[in-house]
Amino acid sequence: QDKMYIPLISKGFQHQFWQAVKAGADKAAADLGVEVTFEGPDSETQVDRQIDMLAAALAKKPAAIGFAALDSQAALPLLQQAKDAKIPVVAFDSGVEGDIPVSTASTNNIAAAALAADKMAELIGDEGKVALVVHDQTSRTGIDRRDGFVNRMKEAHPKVEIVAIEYGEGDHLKSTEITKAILQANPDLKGMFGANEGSAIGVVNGAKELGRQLVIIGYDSGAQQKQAIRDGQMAGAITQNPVGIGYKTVEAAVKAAKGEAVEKNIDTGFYYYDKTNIDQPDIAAVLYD
Amino acid sequence: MSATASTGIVSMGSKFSGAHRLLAFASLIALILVFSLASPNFMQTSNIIAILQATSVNGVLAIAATLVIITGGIDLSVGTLMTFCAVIAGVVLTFWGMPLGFGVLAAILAGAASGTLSGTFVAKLKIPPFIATLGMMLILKGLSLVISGTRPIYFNGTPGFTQISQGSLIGSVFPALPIPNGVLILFLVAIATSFILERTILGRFTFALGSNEEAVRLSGVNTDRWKIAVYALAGSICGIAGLLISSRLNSAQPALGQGYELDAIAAVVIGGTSLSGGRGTIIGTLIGALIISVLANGLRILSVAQEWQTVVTGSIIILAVYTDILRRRRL
Amino acid sequence: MSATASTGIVSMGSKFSGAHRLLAFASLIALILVFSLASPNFMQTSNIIAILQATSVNGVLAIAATLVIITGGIDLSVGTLMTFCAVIAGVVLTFWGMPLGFGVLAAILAGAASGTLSGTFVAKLKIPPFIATLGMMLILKGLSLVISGTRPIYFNGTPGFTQISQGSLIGSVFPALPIPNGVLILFLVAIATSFILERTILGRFTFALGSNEEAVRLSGVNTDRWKIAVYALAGSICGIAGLLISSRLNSAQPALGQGYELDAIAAVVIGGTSLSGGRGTIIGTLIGALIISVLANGLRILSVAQEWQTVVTGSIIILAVYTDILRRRRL
Amino acid sequence: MTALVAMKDIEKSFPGVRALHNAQLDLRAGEVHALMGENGAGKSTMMKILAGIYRRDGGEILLDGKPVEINSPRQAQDLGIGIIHQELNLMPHLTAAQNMFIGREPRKAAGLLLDEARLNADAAEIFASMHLKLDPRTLIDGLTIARQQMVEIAKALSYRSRVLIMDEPTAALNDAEINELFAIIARLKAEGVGIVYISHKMDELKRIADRVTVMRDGEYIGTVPAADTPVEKIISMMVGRALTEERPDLPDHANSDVVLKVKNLNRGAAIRNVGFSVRKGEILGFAGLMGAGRTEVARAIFGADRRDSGDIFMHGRKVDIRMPQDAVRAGIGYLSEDRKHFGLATGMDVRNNVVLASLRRFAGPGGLLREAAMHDAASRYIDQLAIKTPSDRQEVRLLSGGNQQKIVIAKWLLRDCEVLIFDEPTRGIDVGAKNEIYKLLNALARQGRAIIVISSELPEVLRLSHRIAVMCEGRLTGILPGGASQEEIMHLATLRGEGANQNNQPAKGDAK
Ligand SMILES: Nc1ncnc2c1ncn2[C@@H]1O[C@H](COP(=O)(O)OP(=O)(O)OP(=O)(O)O)[C@@H](O)[C@H]1O
Ligand SMILES: Nc1ncnc2c1ncn2[C@@H]1O[C@H](COP(=O)(O)OP(=O)(O)OP(=O)(O)O)[C@@H](O)[C@H]1O
Ligand SMILES: O[C@@H]1[C@H](O)[C@H](O)CO[C@H]1O
Ligand SMILES: [Mg+2]
Ligand SMILES: [Mg+2]
Repeated sequence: QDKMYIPLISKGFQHQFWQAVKAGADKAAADLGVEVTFEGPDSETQVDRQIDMLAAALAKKPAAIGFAALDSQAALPLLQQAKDAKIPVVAFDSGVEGDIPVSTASTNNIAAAALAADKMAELIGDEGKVALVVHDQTSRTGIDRRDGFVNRMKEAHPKVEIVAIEYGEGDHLKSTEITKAILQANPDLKGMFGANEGSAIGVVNGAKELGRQLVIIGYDSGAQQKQAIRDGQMAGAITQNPVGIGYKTVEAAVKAAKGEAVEKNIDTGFYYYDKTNIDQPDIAAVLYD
Repeated sequence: MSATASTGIVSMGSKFSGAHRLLAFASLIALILVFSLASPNFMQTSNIIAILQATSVNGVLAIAATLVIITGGIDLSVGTLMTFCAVIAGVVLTFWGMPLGFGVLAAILAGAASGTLSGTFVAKLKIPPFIATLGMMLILKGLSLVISGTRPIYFNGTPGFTQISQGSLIGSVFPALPIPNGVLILFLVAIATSFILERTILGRFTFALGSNEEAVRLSGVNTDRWKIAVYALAGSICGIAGLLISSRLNSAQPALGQGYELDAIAAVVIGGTSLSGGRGTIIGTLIGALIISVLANGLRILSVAQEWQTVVTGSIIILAVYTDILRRRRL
Repeated sequence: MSATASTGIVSMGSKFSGAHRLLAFASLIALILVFSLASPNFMQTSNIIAILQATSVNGVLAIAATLVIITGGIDLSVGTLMTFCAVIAGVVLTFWGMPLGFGVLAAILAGAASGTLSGTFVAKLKIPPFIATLGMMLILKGLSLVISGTRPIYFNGTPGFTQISQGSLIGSVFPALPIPNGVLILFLVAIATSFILERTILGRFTFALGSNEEAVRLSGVNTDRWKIAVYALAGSICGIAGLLISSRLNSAQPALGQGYELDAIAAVVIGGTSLSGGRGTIIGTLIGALIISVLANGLRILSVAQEWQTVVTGSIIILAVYTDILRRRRL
Repeated sequence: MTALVAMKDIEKSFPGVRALHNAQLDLRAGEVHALMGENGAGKSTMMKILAGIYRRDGGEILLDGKPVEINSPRQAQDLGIGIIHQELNLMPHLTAAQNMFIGREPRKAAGLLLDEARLNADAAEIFASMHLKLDPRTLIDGLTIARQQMVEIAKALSYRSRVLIMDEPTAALNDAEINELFAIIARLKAEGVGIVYISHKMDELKRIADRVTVMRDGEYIGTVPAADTPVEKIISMMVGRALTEERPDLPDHANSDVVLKVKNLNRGAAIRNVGFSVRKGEILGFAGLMGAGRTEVARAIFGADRRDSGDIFMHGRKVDIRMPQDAVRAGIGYLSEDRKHFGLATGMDVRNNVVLASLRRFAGPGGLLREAAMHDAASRYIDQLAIKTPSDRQEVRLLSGGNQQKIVIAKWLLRDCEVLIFDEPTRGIDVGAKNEIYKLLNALARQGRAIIVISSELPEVLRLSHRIAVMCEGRLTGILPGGASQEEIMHLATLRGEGANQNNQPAKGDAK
């Protein structure tokens, strides 16, 4: 065997976020001289499809596996199988519950969304109506970002009222229509939070099409979101460090495969960015197009 | 064959097609009424326009699907073909920097080419339409990702591009009616397709193929060629949908599209077109598409919890079609 | 009507149905051969088992869909019904803490009940199957979310539950063959359904309804009742699928399911069952489902880039069906 | 004696059509009661009411003198009323036996399982009683219309009904099968079954009918004894006037140009080395028993089926026909014997079916259709062929069987081909209209068309044909001159074996 092989099974594939993770993984692969593949189901609901991908990855007898579980419990038997076969598992994105992963490179989505809530409250004067467009009602990231935002508002900003939470599958067009209906139903809405890239762009589009001014906070990056922030249509957004997640995941996997010690938790961090800091090098480094 | 059971009903409907067409609006009108009464925010110009605009992409896709369904086929590729055409427009306009007109042309031609291919699979190779267009759906989905480099393609270099869907020609003439071009295009496509279906030889063969293809063939007609033509026309209409959606999002999103076929086909069937072919109208499809968007919009305006929205939408779709069936039976 | 064109070919096929059935495996065998040659990791017990395991859920769903499709209908609700049944099992086992058997029964009964409802919509209210089951698909999707509280329900309180799919009865007898129960159940369901289709009156009516419903009705048969029975049987099979998937995931995932109907129907059609009804086999459907999972697994094993996997899958589905058509034509 | 069935003052309307008005019929046990009338007179509608398929608008039905309500096919069956429908009602994907016993399958294992062996045995028994050589396990799909019709008859017999309605059972049958059917009818009669018999073949009346009831425009005209009522009288009751029969003219075409020439045509076992030619102005009849291969020959010439070998010449020039469109372009039209599957787009209206083969002619620039011209064309044939329809916008599916057949004819007349192949053109067509069609074919011939008529009715072949080609088992066994006798034809039609092959020699009487 010439090159070490490390498959990454993610939660998605086509979203820009996942493509950025993939880019980071590919970069690490090049730097470290290993072979990496990257795969994920079409939607974050398809728990069993992800399991099938994991099974195929195991069949290839990899040196290590990177895994972003849609549902940790569901993956347990296969993870156990990996452990039995002495294939180290590195968890990434929102992690894998349990003690199987040798390392976890993830974002704390709850804290990140709470930060978004704080920023929102600040920008609307700590009172008024806000709404959320979330990408998924049942996936870990969707739940964490929704709850992180909502709970933080309840606790720290009691005068902010959340009037609507809708889910748009991260589909730009659906999220646009959802936003327009929410704005229509709430003429006095002051702010909206879009919980991933597609949702955030949908919120921007919807507000623009209805000609409404409001405070929009997004999540993730992408060319359109960065542009919206520069243009002032979006107040700011949370970004994770997807490229870093991908890179660190592969890095940890390689180490673990070689039997070297790895950090149990790699916090890849999250950041709030807006017009003022978007071009700062440390922020620009974690944004993607 | 299985269509026989329902023939009695359908035939009577067609006799009173004038009255029936009017009545087909009934479910739609009823929905609009209910929502208007339930929320003052529903019946507002801005919301009506929002609903129409939300209908535009699905409406155009549904019109494409209607054509294929009338021939007795099905087209599962409409959604990913739309995306593919959007990506092609992106390549021509953004990657190659060519002028707007070329992008528009390229999208429509890409649609026609893909439709021709699907049509050839179905007509010449006798592959069941479900399989041919399922295969095309996957192929086009993959190709969109490959061609775009799995990245959205933005149209910032072509400022006029967003006007295709978001500008308002009507609004520039009648400022009180700021109807976006996307909606205008939907209606123009509907009128043109309706015209083709009702008045031209292509339209006549579309129905004839769905009614009894073998009889048409034995009448000395080159059925393959006409069938391919129908798929090609449907494809080019998907190209228009591709332009509409990418203009609206100011980007070709290569990952989007799968799943859209179901909404499109649903609009067609809600609109009274029979999946066994030979029967259907564009106006019905338009109504079907409107029912879907009114429902989505209205339930959101009423702040119904999303999981319940789904339940209610499912129930109302069944109810709307049932009401339509009852009405036709009574005629 | 449009089916007439193909009767010549198909009828000849059925003349040689023995040979043909054997040959229908050809595409599958070819795929397996290619993948085995291309990668040493493909042809391994563990991977074969992974493929079979991956087929089990889609296979069972496809069997359910086959029944409805043979009647000339379509069932878009198989995926969300599966989930709904899984959620019901979750409610009975986890929320109410009842013993395993009750959960199993509840899932299957929920499936049968939902199937009965769809069947009633189709048979009694004459709602086109596409619409009736589209409506049901949405209703069930919403209800699963409502009932589960939009959260997965875990079966940690019922340790035996994961055994339904993941245990291995066969393996406990023949340790060299650790075939998971999920796969065993798939084959049992296939055998039972095949038996019902070929040997019982319900099966006879399933084919008869799809072949010419009017003729059956004119023969004095209560077609409605039989049609409802077919949908109910299909529904209870979806209940089994619900048990399989939730046992495999040790959880009822309430949001999963939509989109699965397409894979199931694709397996049916790849397996040679005609969407116009009257014709179809369970063995064909099994082969269709296997083709889909072998393809997915093999392309992954070969580390084909995901966007290209889609393109290749689409092309091979078209090719496989075309090969089958050519072979039948030649016979 | 009280009638077995009495239908009185029956009324029935469909949207835009009054199908029955004051219609009546009484049927005795052990009689064959012929129900006669032109196409669209309401015969089938009347019988569908008796069989529980349609609900009557008015009037009453008495069974054994007692009023009954018949609301479903099931109820009719329970009352002992069976029907053989005019249009076949079979499940093409099921076998003959499965079709016959649908809903009444013998069971085993406490009723849980189908007893397929007994099902097939029961069917085989009925086939045997009909002298029908048919494997009960054959799929309906693979059977010719004639054999499908025999299955329908077998199915009806299996019910052992007291009242048996036969709606044009012989339309698709040849003489041998008709004889078999009549023998069965005689047996049933002896058992006391009452039979309503609908047919447009006048010669059958004298052979089997006891009484005849005539309908016209949905109304009862009268009931007469079959034996001592002249056929002319019945016809005039049907059409409301006397019909004059035109004597066939047998012009000599020996010197006319050969328009169509077929050489060495082969297709599997169905067509073996068939060759013939047709001249300008000539009507060439094709006779033969069921399955002789006449339809196969026509379809092969027309390009509807592929052929293994064989050349087709038009005016001496070889034409390459691979698809029907090639044939039509070369000037050959083919009217199929199976109108429902191959002739009509039944879901479309009369107008569009009439113009279906000529649609391009009605398309202007941009493919725009000239509806007014289409309407004119359709109306012309509605008049000429007396097609009974409320308008040219009526869906073809809603017309009576005979009127549907006329539409297929109209389609090919409008297309105006040089060579026209008519396969069973008068199937299900009433006497009056038949006469019109014969006149029309003669007129077409006089205008210089070359015409091939395939017919299973010998009188029709004899009456129309200038020459008669006879086939047996895929071979052309001879070509007879127009005046040939029935015996000569039957001789050639049963000439089996290799010796019968004409081996591409011009058959007797064929133009040199
Ligand atoms: N379902 C229907 N809807 C509308 N009109 C109908 C329907 N069924 C029959 N008709 C009309 O009723 C009239 C009587 O038709 P019917 O089929 O009883 O005639 P018929 O005497 O059997 O003719 P044929 O000899 O051609 O079979 C015809 O004008 C026909 O077009
Ligand atoms: N679609 C078909 N599939 C299989 N066999 C067929 C089919 N059509 C015809 N045949 C067979 O081909 C042979 C020739 O049939 P064909 O219909 O040409 O005879 P014909 O002389 O026209 O007699 P008919 O009076 O029955 O029309 C018969 O043995 C028939 O059973
Ligand atoms: O963080 C990622 C991205 O936001 C993606 O859009 C959805 O899945 C999450 O895990
Ligand atoms: Mg009749
Ligand atoms: Mg014939």
